Amino acid sequence: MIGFFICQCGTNISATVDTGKVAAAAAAMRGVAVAESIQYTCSDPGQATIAEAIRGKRLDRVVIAACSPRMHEATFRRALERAGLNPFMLEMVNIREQCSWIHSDASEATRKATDLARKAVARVRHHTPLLARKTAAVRRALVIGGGIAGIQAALDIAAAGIPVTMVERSPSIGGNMARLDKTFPTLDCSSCILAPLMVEVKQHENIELLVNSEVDDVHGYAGNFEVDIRRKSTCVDEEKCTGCMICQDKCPARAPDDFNAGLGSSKAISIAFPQAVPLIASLRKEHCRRFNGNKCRLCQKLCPAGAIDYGQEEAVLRRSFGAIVAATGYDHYDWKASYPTYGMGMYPDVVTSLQYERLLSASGPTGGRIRRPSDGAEPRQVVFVSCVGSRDESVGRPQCCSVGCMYTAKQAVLTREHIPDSQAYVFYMDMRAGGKDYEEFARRAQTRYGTLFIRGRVGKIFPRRGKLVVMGTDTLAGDQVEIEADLVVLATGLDASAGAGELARKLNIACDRNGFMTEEHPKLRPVEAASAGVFLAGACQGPKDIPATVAHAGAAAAKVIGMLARGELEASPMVAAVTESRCAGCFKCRGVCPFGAVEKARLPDGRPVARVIGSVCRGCGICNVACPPGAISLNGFTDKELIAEIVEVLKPDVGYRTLDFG
Amino acid sequence: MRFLREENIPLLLHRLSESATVWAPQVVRDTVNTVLFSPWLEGAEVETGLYSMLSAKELVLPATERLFSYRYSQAGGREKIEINADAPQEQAAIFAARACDAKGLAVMDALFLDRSGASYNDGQYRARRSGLTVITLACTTCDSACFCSSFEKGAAETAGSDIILYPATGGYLAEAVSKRGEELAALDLFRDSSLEKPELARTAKVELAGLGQRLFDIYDDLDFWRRTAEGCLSCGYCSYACPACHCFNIFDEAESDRTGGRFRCWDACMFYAYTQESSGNNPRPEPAHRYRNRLAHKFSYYPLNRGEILCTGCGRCIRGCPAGLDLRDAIRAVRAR
Amino acid sequence: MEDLISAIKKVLEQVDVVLGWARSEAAGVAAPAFFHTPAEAEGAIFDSTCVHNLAVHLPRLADKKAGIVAKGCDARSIAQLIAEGIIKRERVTVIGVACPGVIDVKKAWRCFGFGKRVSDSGGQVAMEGKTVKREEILLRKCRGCREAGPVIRDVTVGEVGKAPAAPADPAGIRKRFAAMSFAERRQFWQDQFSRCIRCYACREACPLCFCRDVCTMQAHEPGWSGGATNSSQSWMAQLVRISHMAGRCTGCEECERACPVGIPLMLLLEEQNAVVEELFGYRAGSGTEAKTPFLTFDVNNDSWEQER
Amino acid sequence: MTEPTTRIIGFLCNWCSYAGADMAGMSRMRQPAGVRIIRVPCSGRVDPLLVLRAFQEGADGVLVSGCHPGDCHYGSGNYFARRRLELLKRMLPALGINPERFHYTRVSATEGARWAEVVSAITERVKNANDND
Repeated sequence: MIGFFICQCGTNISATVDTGKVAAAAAAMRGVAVAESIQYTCSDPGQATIAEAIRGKRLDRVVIAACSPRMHEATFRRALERAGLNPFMLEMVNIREQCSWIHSDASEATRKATDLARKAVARVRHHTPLLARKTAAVRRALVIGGGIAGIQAALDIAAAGIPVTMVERSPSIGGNMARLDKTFPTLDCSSCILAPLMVEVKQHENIELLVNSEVDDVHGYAGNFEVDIRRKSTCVDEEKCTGCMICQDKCPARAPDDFNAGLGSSKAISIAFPQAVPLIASLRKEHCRRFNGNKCRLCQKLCPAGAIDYGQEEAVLRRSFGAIVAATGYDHYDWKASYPTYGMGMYPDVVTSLQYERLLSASGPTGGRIRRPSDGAEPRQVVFVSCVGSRDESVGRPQCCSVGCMYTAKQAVLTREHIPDSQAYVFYMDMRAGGKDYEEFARRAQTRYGTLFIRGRVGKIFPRRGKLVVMGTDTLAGDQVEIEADLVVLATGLDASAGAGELARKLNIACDRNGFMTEEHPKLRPVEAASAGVFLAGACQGPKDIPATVAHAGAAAAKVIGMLARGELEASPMVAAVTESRCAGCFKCRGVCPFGAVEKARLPDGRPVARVIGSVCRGCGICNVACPPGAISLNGFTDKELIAEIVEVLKPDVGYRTLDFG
Repeated sequence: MRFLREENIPLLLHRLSESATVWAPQVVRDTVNTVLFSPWLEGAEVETGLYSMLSAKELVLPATERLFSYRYSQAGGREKIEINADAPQEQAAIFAARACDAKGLAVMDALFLDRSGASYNDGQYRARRSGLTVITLACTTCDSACFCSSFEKGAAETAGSDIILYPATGGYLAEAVSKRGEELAALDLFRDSSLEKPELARTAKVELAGLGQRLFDIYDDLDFWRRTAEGCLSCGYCSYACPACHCFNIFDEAESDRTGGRFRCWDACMFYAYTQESSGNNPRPEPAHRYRNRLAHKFSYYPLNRGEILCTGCGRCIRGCPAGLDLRDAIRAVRAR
Repeated sequence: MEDLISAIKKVLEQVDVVLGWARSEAAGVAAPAFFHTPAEAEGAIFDSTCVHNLAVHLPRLADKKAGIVAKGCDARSIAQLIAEGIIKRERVTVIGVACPGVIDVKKAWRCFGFGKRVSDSGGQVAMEGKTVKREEILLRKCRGCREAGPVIRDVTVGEVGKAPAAPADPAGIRKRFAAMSFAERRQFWQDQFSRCIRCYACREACPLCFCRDVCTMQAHEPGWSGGATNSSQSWMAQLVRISHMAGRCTGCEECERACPVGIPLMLLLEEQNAVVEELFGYRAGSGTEAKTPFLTFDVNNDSWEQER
Repeated sequence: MTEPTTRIIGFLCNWCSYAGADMAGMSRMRQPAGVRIIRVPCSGRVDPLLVLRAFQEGADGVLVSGCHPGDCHYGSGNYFARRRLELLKRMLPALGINPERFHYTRVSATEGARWAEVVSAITERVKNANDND
């Protein structure tokens, strides 16, 4: 017996669809014992009506015509369950998003709703009760990335007593935040607030920290991921190195200073930065003399701990995890190739905002004194250019970096604080200061710190008599502006960090068109990736400032804790299943399965058949199509159910013409 | 005897088609030499040189027939199912059937139309059969697949026919076998003749005596059957082409959520699905089991139970077998075993 | 023939059975034969009436070691069966034969009558005083033959060469079909499939239709096509088969040859094979390692994907 | 009832296109009323035979819509679909079905506007498909 309930959704549906008429049509459909039009099916009284009918009319199947199943399918499944029915004996008809809201002709919309109702009634007849499967989950989480997002997530998860492995590809955790001088809008010192957290990660009994490591491959599924972690060779024994820095001091080979964003230089063997965690040296072979044909073994000779091992090899560790947090952060937009009129990097005194952070920082290459890179002079006129590689369709970066306005304001303020007689100019497009105390801070940058804000894009930067001329338009005044600057700072936008796309593929999750990893729902599931058991923390999901990152990472941690706290997972039963008597044993299903969810089995008579590992199957149904005898079938989306839908929705009715087919 | 001149054949077909659908062997368009019995339309060429790929049985036992249709409706909580049984009304005539085809009809008549009423009497079959006129073309030639001479009357078999046409110079001698045949022969298209019946074809023979018991004796020798059937692809052509095979399957099929019907369709014991049980068990899992059944049913159980061999020697299963199997080889092998 | 017989005898030393052809006395042409003993192998023949693709028997012999005499086109089916893992390479010994093209036996019977022994030499096919030009009676696939020799073979008999000729259009059907509108084509297929009797000879004769006993063409569930034999249902049932042959059909024409009611199935399969080859550069049966493009591909390293 | 509706069966993947169609609804984007959507988990679940079945049952057109390349919730389902459906589209003329009646496209969860455009454009194309060509 089928119950049919159509929702008026106030007037959202009933304004266009004659719900009474659809209900009357449904009442005449085979097996429909009750057909009712309800004002709000999702409301308590609405659900009560359904539950009452289930009990009173002994319904075994329910069709609800209402909003999108993506909205309320879960709600109504629970309602069925509470009324004693298997939750999967439900079929929803989407007559709001896909009918009443997109049609204005009431008779057309009503006819369409009736067609859809007929198809749902035919389909629900083929539904079978499905039971959610429970599988044991590994009680350990993997956090990929050791920036502030990863640190926060790891600490929160570890605090709940769940072991965490943190994988960081660079020699130290800390990420981009460790390079910042001060943070807006409070101007507190970035590394002062970050360093204690970094140390806590290192010392936490529930956290295993693997630096110089990357995720090589990911197998398995929510609750039971198998992850290969590649530990790169650094020629330094982490156990032995004490971080004394003798090797770095004595190393004769210069190397770029990554931490200082390319300003200044470092050594082939070095410690990433003074506050690095772990405080361990690492050797970059590409810059080392020994690895470039020279006989130098200086570091090995001088190391008091005997930690240098030139023959150290890469290793791959395999670990099991129940959940994975991606916290891979962002990279600053590489502007040089795309902005030829800004000099393409030929002018040393055009620096990026991150380089400027290092110039401002007491731990930076200039010891916290602002000096321009070309001649070390203290600049007087500093021009900031906003939105470089941000909100710029012409370079393929339509997105807002969401932090540029604020950090530029902060850097302008810090410029005046460092050099009181300096003048900062900011070319901006719009001032975006949406956070708490942000607008006040941005305003102070103008009023108290005398920063001049010019609304407009910079057209050109070129050198003239030892200065840089910045030409732009002041769109408010409608004038061309020309400023002679000593130093130009480009506020570069944020890209997903290099390799994020590749990692996403390994994790089987999607990236948006800007390369950021996609959350499952933009509002309701902002930290869940579309792959079960994978969560997103921080800027890998989209540009964020520090408070938003910390909040996002905390949320991801909460989801991981929620998932792993119980030790077992409930998985959707809408997975593939094999009817063994129909299986021809060709294993085409196994060949197409993206998740390795099909295994070979043998029947007692020796016949080989396919078998689905229910907890690995994710329910895509690719196998269903690949199976020639139709032995493998996706629960909830069987051929039978889909054919029933096709046949019924197309049943010739008044006013339809049909294509005659063979 | 009566005589029908060659040029009067179209006139006869025309006359017949005024009150019945006339079926005649014709080469199917777009094919190289596929001959089938198909409804004859004015002016169409009748192919009497080549044998048709299928027998005439579809006129009495169609490949598919709807036994009834149903329509479901529901109003005010009351369910209603209307059943509409479609009894065949059709009048049909078959022209240029062969003696082996006609005999096939006679064999099936005995099964489907037990006139004594003691056994089964099939309404659908009866309706079709009683509306059918069988005009048989006697064989004066044959090919190497024919083996009707293995049976008592050979090409001279008259069972199942209403009228038999014997090839003669300039036309056909006509011999009425039934009352309906007599009515036909009385038509003005025929004239009296004193010609002698021509000598009929003598086909290859296969010895059938004692075969029924022999098949019983070696029934359990599965290795033998595996060897005998090893080339068999297990398709249903031989059964479907056979004038005497009559297995069918009845099933209900929904055409929509509210309408559908009950169908009777040909089925063949060469199919795995034929004996598939819902438990999953299949008593005839291998082609060998199925091949054995087909042979034994034709030449052993059926004759032992009903006194009639389920074979008329038409040779279709030999001519058309995609695997090139020859039923007679199997019979010889059984005898030699 | 001596070479073939001795090759079969040799192979029989290592295998349980060799699939080949022997002359059928009734049909006057070759019929498939299973040689278990050297004595049986004495009857082996190879001539232009050896049309059957014997690879069809290999899946059912999967637990045995089998030898098989194969023409170039048959070898493609064997290679495809191996590539799909349906049979194992090490269990099959292929005796490749030089094939000058095989004749359309139905057409021969049309010319000479069923059961007349046909002789084929010097560009002429003859029997009892009647002759026909060889090209006229060659099977369609042979007239467009692209096989230089069997793609997979362990033993070779004869000079493996090629049978070059232009593709034929028996009964002019292709030309007529090409000129039809969509509606006419639908009608065309409706007419063709009105003859289908659902004997499934097409499926059983197909070397790649390995599902056989569990084939969905014949199943009431899930309802691809109804069990009632009518034009529309039979057409759909055949489309099920054709769809499952995508990227797998080696074009051996056995389904069409087996069809007792003469439905031009190859019209569809040839089209499908041509589309697959055009899209993916893939011909089924081109090797034992070949990967069917509908089952296996690497999105990042696949030219078809890159172009899109 | 006025003019006969051009009925198009739309197979939409749950994660991208179905959500995109919902998005179009949430944005109240008017669309022709002939599309009947059948939800599938992934375009990789769409058996070409389902498309043929829809034509057999009298659909005027069939539309399959899945995720953009790289966006498949299951990684590769849309690539499987693309291969299978491209072949189907090329086969349709031989089956006597005007390929203008069949389309496969990609609409993401955020492309409500695109979905509305797709529905309008394809309805128009199906309406204009001439079977006597």
